[in-house]
Amino acid sequence: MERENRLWRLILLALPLIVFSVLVIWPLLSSFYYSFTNWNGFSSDYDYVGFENFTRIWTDRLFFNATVNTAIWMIAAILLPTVLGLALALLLDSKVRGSKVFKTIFYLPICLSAIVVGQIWVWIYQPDWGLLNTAIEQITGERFNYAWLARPGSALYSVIVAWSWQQTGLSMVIYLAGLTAVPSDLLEVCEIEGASAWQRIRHVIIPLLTPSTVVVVALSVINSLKGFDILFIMTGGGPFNSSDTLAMHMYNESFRKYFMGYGSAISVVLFLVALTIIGLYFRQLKKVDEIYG
Amino acid sequence: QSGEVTISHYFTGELGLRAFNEQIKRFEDATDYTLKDSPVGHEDYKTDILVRASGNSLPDVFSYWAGARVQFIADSGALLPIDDMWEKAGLSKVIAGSIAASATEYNGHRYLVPFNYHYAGVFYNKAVLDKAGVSEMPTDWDGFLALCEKLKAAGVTPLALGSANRWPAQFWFDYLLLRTAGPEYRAHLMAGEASYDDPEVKRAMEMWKDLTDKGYFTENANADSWTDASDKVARGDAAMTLMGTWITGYWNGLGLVPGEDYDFFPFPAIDSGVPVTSVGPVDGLVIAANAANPKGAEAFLEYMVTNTDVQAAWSKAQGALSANVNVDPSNYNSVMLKAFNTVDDSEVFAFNYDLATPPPVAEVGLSMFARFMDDPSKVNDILSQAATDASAAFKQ
Amino acid sequence: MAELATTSIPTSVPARFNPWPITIFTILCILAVLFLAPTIGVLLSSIKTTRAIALGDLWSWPDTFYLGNYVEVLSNPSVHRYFLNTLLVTVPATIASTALGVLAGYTFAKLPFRGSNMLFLLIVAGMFFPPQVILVPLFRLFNSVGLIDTLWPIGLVHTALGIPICTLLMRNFFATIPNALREAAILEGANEWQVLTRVALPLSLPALAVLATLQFTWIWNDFLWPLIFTQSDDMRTIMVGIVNLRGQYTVAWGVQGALSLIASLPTLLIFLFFQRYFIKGMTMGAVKG
Amino acid sequence: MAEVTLKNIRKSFGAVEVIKGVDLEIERGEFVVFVGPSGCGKSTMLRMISGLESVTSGSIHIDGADVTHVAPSKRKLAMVFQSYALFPHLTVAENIGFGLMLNKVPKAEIDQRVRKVAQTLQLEALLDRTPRQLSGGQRQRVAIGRSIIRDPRVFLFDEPLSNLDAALRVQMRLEIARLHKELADVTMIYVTHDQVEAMTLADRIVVFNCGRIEQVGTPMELYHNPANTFVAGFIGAPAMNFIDGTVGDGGAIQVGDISLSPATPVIRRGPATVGIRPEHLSLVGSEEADFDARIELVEKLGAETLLYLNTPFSDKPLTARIDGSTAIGEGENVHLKVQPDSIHVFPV
Amino acid sequence: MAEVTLKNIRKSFGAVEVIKGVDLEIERGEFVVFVGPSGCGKSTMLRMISGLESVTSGSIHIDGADVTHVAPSKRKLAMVFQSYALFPHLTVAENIGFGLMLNKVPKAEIDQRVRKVAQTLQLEALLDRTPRQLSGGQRQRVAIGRSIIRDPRVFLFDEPLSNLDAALRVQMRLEIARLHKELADVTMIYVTHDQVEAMTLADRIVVFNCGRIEQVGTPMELYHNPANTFVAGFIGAPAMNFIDGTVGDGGAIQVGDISLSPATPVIRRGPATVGIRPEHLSLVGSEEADFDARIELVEKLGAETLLYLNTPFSDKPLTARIDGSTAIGEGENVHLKVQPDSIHVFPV
Ligand SMILES: Nc1ncnc2c1ncn2[C@@H]1O[C@H](COP(=O)(O)OP(=O)(O)OP(=O)(O)O)[C@@H](O)[C@H]1O
Ligand SMILES: Nc1ncnc2c1ncn2[C@@H]1O[C@H](COP(=O)(O)OP(=O)(O)OP(=O)(O)O)[C@@H](O)[C@H]1O
Ligand SMILES: [Mg+2]
Ligand SMILES: [Mg+2]
Repeated sequence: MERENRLWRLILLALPLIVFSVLVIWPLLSSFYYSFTNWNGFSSDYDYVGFENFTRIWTDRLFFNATVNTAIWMIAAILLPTVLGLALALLLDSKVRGSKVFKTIFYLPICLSAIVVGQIWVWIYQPDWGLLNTAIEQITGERFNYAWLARPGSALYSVIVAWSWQQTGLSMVIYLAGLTAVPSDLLEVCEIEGASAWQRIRHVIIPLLTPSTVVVVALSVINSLKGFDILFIMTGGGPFNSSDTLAMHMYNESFRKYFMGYGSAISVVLFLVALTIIGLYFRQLKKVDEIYG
Repeated sequence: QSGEVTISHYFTGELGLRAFNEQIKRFEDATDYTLKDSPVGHEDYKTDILVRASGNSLPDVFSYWAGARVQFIADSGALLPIDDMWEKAGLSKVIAGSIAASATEYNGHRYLVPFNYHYAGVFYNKAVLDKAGVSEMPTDWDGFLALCEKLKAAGVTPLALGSANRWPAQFWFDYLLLRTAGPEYRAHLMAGEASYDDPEVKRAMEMWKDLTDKGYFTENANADSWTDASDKVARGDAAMTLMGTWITGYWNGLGLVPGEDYDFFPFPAIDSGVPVTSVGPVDGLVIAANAANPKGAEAFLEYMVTNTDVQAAWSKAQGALSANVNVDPSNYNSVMLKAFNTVDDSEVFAFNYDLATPPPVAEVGLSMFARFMDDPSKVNDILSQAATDASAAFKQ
Repeated sequence: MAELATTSIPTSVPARFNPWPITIFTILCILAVLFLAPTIGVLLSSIKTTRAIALGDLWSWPDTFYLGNYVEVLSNPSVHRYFLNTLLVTVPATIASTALGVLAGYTFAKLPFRGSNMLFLLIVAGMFFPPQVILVPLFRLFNSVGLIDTLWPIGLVHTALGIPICTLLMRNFFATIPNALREAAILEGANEWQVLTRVALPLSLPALAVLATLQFTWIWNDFLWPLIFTQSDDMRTIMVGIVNLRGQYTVAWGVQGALSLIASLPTLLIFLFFQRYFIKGMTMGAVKG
Repeated sequence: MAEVTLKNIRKSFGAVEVIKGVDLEIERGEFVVFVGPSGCGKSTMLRMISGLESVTSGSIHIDGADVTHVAPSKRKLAMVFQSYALFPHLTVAENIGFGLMLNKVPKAEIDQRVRKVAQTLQLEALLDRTPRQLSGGQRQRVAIGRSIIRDPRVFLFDEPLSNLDAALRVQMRLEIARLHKELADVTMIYVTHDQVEAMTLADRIVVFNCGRIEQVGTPMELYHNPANTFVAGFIGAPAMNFIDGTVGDGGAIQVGDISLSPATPVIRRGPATVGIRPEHLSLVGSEEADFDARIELVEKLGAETLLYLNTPFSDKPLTARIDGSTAIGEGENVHLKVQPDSIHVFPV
Repeated sequence: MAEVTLKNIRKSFGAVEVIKGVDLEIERGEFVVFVGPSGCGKSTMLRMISGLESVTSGSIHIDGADVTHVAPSKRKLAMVFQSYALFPHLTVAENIGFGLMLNKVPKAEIDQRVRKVAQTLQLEALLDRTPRQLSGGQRQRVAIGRSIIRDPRVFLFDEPLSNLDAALRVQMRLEIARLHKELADVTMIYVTHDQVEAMTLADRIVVFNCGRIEQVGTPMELYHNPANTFVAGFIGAPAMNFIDGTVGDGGAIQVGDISLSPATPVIRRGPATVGIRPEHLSLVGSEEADFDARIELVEKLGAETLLYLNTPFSDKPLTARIDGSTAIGEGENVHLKVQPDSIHVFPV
C-alpha cells in the first residue's frame, strides 16, 4: 500500500509542482533577491545593500499606513462578502420563486471586469450627480455632495463597498453548493427537535457549512489581492495615500518611484505576513478535516 | 536602410491612436522601414516600460515625457545618445529653442526629440465671462483676484479644478512659485537644492490657500477628474480652469468652438522682475540604448520631428503645439496660435511639476497638492511633512 | 345544538398559510434592485454618447438609445481579434489550472504524507501575494525564452497562479468524499488513477464547475499579464483593449461601457452553463449515507 | 382512546407508490412494532408519522388532533434514525444535549441530564469525542441518547439497535422495555428487523408487506394464528416450513404420500398450504414418526440445533429445531413427528 | 497450511492503541468469525488484513507471503463494508460490475454475471436505480453483490448482514454458508454482532475484547468451554448468568445459602464465579429444586420463553430459558433446577 501510494503521490504531484515552482516559486525568490539591492528597474547595474531596505521599512510612514489599511481591507473584504453571500444563499435556499433569476442577478457583478466596475462606482460616488448622493438628496430633500472617494476618511471604505458588491455573488454560489451537501437527516433532526429557523442556521447549518466557509474565505483572500485593480482604478491609493494597501504601496515604490529593491522588500514582508495568516487558516482547516473529512 | 523598428507609445484612445498610426504610415511610405507599434494606456505605460527595461528588451523607440523622467532613464544608461543624428539633421534649427534647451539635452548629450508639447494657461468659458461683464483679461495678480471676486458675485464659481488624478493641481503650484520665487529657485527646489518649507514655497502656497479660502475653487476638487472640471467650465458651472492645451482637443471633441466658446489667458504676473515662464509637458521620442535597429530608430525620430506635415497633422489632432519651428502657424486655431505665441514670447519654458522633479519626489509633491486641496488650513504641517519626505526621496 | 350537530369535522385540515416565502421574496427583490443598479449604470453608459456622459447625465434614463458605441465596437476588427486572443488564453488556461489542481488536490486529500501539509501550505501560500511581485522576474524569464508578445506566457502564468486555489478547492471537496468509496474501489482493483477518474471526479462535478467558472472569469477579466506579456496590437486581449480605450487625456466612456458589457457576456454564459452543476452537490447526500 | 391514528395513508415517490393505503390505530402508551421485509415502507411510514415525509393522501391524527400538516416539532415526538444523524461538529455530550440546548435549558441541568443518559448507554467515556471518532455502535447509542433525553409523548425508533452488538442489543432492548414501563403513557412505534426485539418489546406487532399491512396483533397472536403464509413465514425464527398439501375428508391433510392429522380437523376441503414451525418438529422413534427425512445441514447454536431436512414431499429443505444436546450429524436419516396441535393450514 | 497469518499486530490511532498485539493463524478455506463488543477493534483488524489500514507493528502473511506492505488490490481479497460504500453516481448494475469493468471484462459478460448475482440477492428489479433510491437493506445487498461477483481467495465481511431484515438475513446467511461450501478453498473472515451468524457460519470464532483476542475456537468449544467469564458471557444468547460463590470441600459450590454440586467436582477451592446458561435452568417441582426464585419479567418468543428471575443470592436477575408452551406469568414464584453437567466455574 504505502509503496504504491508513494509512487502515485509522485506521479500526481509532479506536474503541478513543476509548473508551480518554475512560474511562481522561482520568480518569488528572485524578486526577493532584489529586496537586498538598490536596483531601480532601469539600470542594468545595482548594488547589494543588505538589509537596508528592510530597516527602511520601519521608518516608512506610508508603510505603516498601508499596513493598517491592508488589515482593514482584508478583514472587510473577507467578512462582508462572506456574510452577505451566506445570507443570500440561505434566502435562496428556501426555494423561492425565480431563485435562478435572483442567483444570476447577484452573480452578475463578478462577470464584470475590475476596470468597468471601478469606473461605474466612481460614477456612483460622484459627489454632484452620482447615484448615491442623488438618492440621498431624494430621501433627505436637502443638497448633499459629500465626495466619498475624495475624502481620506471614506475613500477606503467606499471601495470596500464596491468590492463587496462584486464579490458577494461568489460566496453566495459556493454556499449554495455547500448547502446542498448538508445531510438531510441532520436537518430532519432539527425539525423534530423543534429548532427555530435561526437556531437551525446558527447551530447546524453554519457549522456544517464550515467546509464551504473554508473555501469562501480562501477565495475572498485571493480576490482581496485582486482587489488591487479596483482600488487602483477607483482611488489609486488616494487621496494622498489614505487608501494605500501594502500591494498598492509596493506598486508605488517599485513602479512609480522606481525603488525596485525597496518594493521587493515590501513584498517580502507582505508575503511573510501572508504565510502567518495561512498558518492560522491552516490550523482551522485541520480541525475541519478531522470533523468533516 | 530598411528593417523593422519597434515602438511603444502612450498615444491611446481612439483619437490618439488613429492620429499616431497615420503619422507612422507617412514614415513607412517615406522610407523602407516598417514599424511595429505597441500602444499602452499611459497609466500602465510607465509600468510597461519599466518592466521591459528591467528585462532589457525595450523597444527601439518609445515615447516618454521630457524632463526628470527621461533624465532618470538616461542616468540609468538605458537610452541611446542621438548627438550625431541631431547634428546631421541640424535639429537645432528645427526645434524651438525654448524647448530644445530644457527637453532634449541630458548629462550633456541629446537623447530626445520633442514630438509635440503643451502649454498650460487659464482656459475660460467666454459666455460666462461675458455674462459677468468681463471684457479684458487680467495681467496681474490683483486683476486676477478682482476677476474671481466679480465672477463669484455673479454667482459662478471662478475656478474649476479636478485633481482626482493629482497632477492637474500641480499647475497652480508651478505658476504661483514661478511667478513669485522665479525659475531659478524652482529649479533648485526641483533638484533638491531647496526645501519645501522655505519661505518661497510657503508664500506660494499661502496665495493658493488665499484663493481656496475665498471659495474661488469648485468644491471637492479631489473628487473630479480634470475632464469633470473642464466639463464644469464647458457647462458654465465654473468660469475658468488652469489646464494644458490638450483641453482644446477635449473641448473641440465636445463640439465647443475655439475662440468663440472658450479662450485662455496666460497665468498673470505677480512679482515684477521675475522672468516670464511658460509651463507645460513635452511628449518626446527616445531610443533605447540596446535598440535592435538604432539606424531605423534615428531615422524615425528625425522624420517625425522634421517633417512638417507630420508635425502639423499630429499637433492638430492632439490639440498640442509643434516643437518644429517650420510648422506653419496657420495650422493652429486661434486659441492654439495664441498659446504658440505666448510660449514664443516667454523667456523660459519649464516642465510642469511631475516632469520637473525626479519621480520619487514627484510622488511626494503630487500627494502634497491633493492633501492641500483636501484641507488648505493644514498648509504648514503639509509643507513640513513634504519637506521631510522630499529630502528622504532625494536621498534614495 | 343543531349547528353543532351539523358542523362536520374535516377529516384533514389543509396546509396552513406560510408567510415566509413571500417575505423572503420581497427581501430578495429589494436586494436584487440594489445589486442591479451599478450594472444598469454600465448599460446606460453604453447607450449614451461620451458627450452626454461628460455633461453629467449618466444616470438619467435616455429617451433615445444611442447604439453608436456598439456599432463602433462590433465593427472594429481588432476587437474581434481581442476576443479570439482572450479565448485562446482563457480556455486552455482554465482547463490546465483546474486539471493540475485536481491532481494536487486529490493527492493532498486522499494520499496525505508526512510534510504534505507543509507542502500544501506552501502552495496555498502562493495565492497570497500581489502578482506585481513576480512581474519583473516572469517577464525576464519569458523574454529569455523568446515567448514575449505571444499568448503563451499569459496562459502559462494563469495556469500556475490558478494552481493554489484549484488545489485548495479540490482538496477540500475530495475530503468530503468518504474514504470508504476509495477503499472499495481499490479493493476492486482500481489504481489511484482509476479511483480519481472513475469515482472522485464524477462526484466532483460541483467543485469542477465552480472552479472552471471562477478561473474562466478571472483569467478572462485579467489585464495585467496580457498588458505586460504582449506588445503588438494583434496579440492583445479584450481587457487590454478596454484599457487602451483610455487616451492620455480622454476616455471614450460610451465605447468603453459597450465593450465592457460585451466583454462580460462570455463569463456570464459560462456561469449560466455551469450553474446547474453547482447544485449537483446533491450527490453528497448519498455519498455520506 | 387512540393516541396515533392513521387513516388510509398513501405515499408515492414519483410514480412508485410505496405505501398503498394504511389504516392503523395505536393506543396511548402502547408499544407498536413495525416489521416487514426490507423496502416494504416501514421507514417511510414512520417518517410520515413524524412529519418528515408528507403524506400523498390520507390523514394522521395524534391525540385526536389532525396533525397531517403540522410541523414535526409540534407533534411532540422524538425519533431515532436508522442512519445515526449525529452532528459531526458537536461532541457526544453536545449531540445528546442538543434538544435541551435549543430549549434554553440551563447548562448545569443539561450536563447533569446528559450524564445520566450517557450512563445508561455506557457513553461516559466518550462524551468529549466527536462522532467521527466513534465506531458504528457507539454512534447509534449517542443517537438513542439524544432522543431519550427529552421525554416526548410518542417515540419513533427506526431500527435503533441494528448496529449494536449482541450483548449491548439485549441490554438496550431491556433498557427500552424498562423505559416503556416507566413512561407508561408514552406511545412507542418501533421499526425493526429483529424477531426477538419484535416479539419481546411489542404490545402489538404490525406486519408490513409491499406498503400494506398484512396483519396486526400481539406477538403471540401472530405466532399462533398467523393470518396468512406471509405473516406465518415472517414471524418466528427460524421461519415456518411450508408444504403443499390437500385437505382430505375427515379434515386430515395429505402431504405427498403421508398424512397429517391436526388436533382440530380442518373444515375447508381442497388443496392447501401446510405450515409447520421448526420447533414443532421433533425427532422420535420410527414407530411414532409421521415421516422420515435425511439431514442436509446441521446448525449448532449451543442451546439448540437447527436441522435442514430433505423430504420426498418438499423440494426445499424443512427446518427442524431440536435441543442442542442432541448428538446428530449431517447425512443421517431421522424419523420426525409433527405436533398435531400446531399444524397451520392456509388456503391457496 | 495457513492462508492468513497475523503476527503480533498492533494498531494505534494517534495515542489510542486499539489493537494490542494480535496473533492468529487462519487455515485455507477456513471460515473465521470475529466477534466482540462494539469498539473492540474488529473492523480495524479487518481493515488491516485488507491492507486499507496500515499496521502500527507486526506482520500479515497471506498464503505464506508477507503482505504487510502489499497493495490491497494485490492481496486478492474482497471486502464488504459496514457502511455500504456504494458509488452514488453509478447504477446498481454498474456498482456490482465495477470491478469487472476495471479489469476490462467484455460488456456482455459483465451484464450476464451481474444479472446472476442480482438474482441471488433479489436485486433484479433495482438494477437501474442509483444507491440513493434504495433502502438500507437494498444498499447492503448491492455491496455484497459487488464483492461476490469477482471471486477472490479471501473474503472479508464487516457486518454484512447487520442491516438486512430477519428473513433476508437468514437467507443470506445460508447463502454465504453455501458460498463457503462451494468455494471450498476461499478463506472467509467475517465480523458480526449476531450470535446466530457467528455460531452457524464459523469454523472458528475469534472473540475480541479491547483490542485483544480473548479466545479462539470452534463455536461449540466456546459454548461449552469458555476460557473466561468474558467469553462465557459473550457467546450464547441470552447471556450466561454469573453468580458469586465459593468452592467448598468435595468440589461442591456454595452460592448464598444454597449449594450446587457439579457433575465433575471442581478442584480449585476458594471463591469463584459460577456461570449457568439460561437454557440450563429448568422449572421443576419443589422437591428436586436447587433453589426458588420470583419471576420479574417474562419474554415470550413463541417457541421459547425467557424468564428474568429474582433470587436471594444474586442482585441482578437470572435469565432462564424455557419452552414456549409453558404457561407462566410475572410475579409468580418458581422452583428451579440447574443441570449439574453444565455448571461453569471461573476463578475470580
Ligand atoms: N427518496 C426516495 N425516492 C424513491 N424511492 C424511495 C425513496 N425512499 C425510499 N424509497 C423506496 O420506498 C420503499 C420503502 O423504503 P423504506 O426505506 O421505507 O423501506 P424500509 O422498510 O425502511 O426498508 P429497510 O427495512 O431496508 O429500512 C423502498 O422500495 C425504497 O426503494
Ligand atoms: N479513525 C479513527 N480515529 C480514532 N479512533 C478510531 C478511529 N477508528 C476507530 N477508532 C476507535 O478504534 C476502536 C475500534 O474501532 P472499530 O470500528 O474497529 O470497532 P468495532 O469493533 O468495529 O466496533 P463496531 O462493532 O461498533 O463496528 C473504537 O474505540 C473506535 O473509537
Ligand atoms: Mg428503513
Ligand atoms: Mg466495526
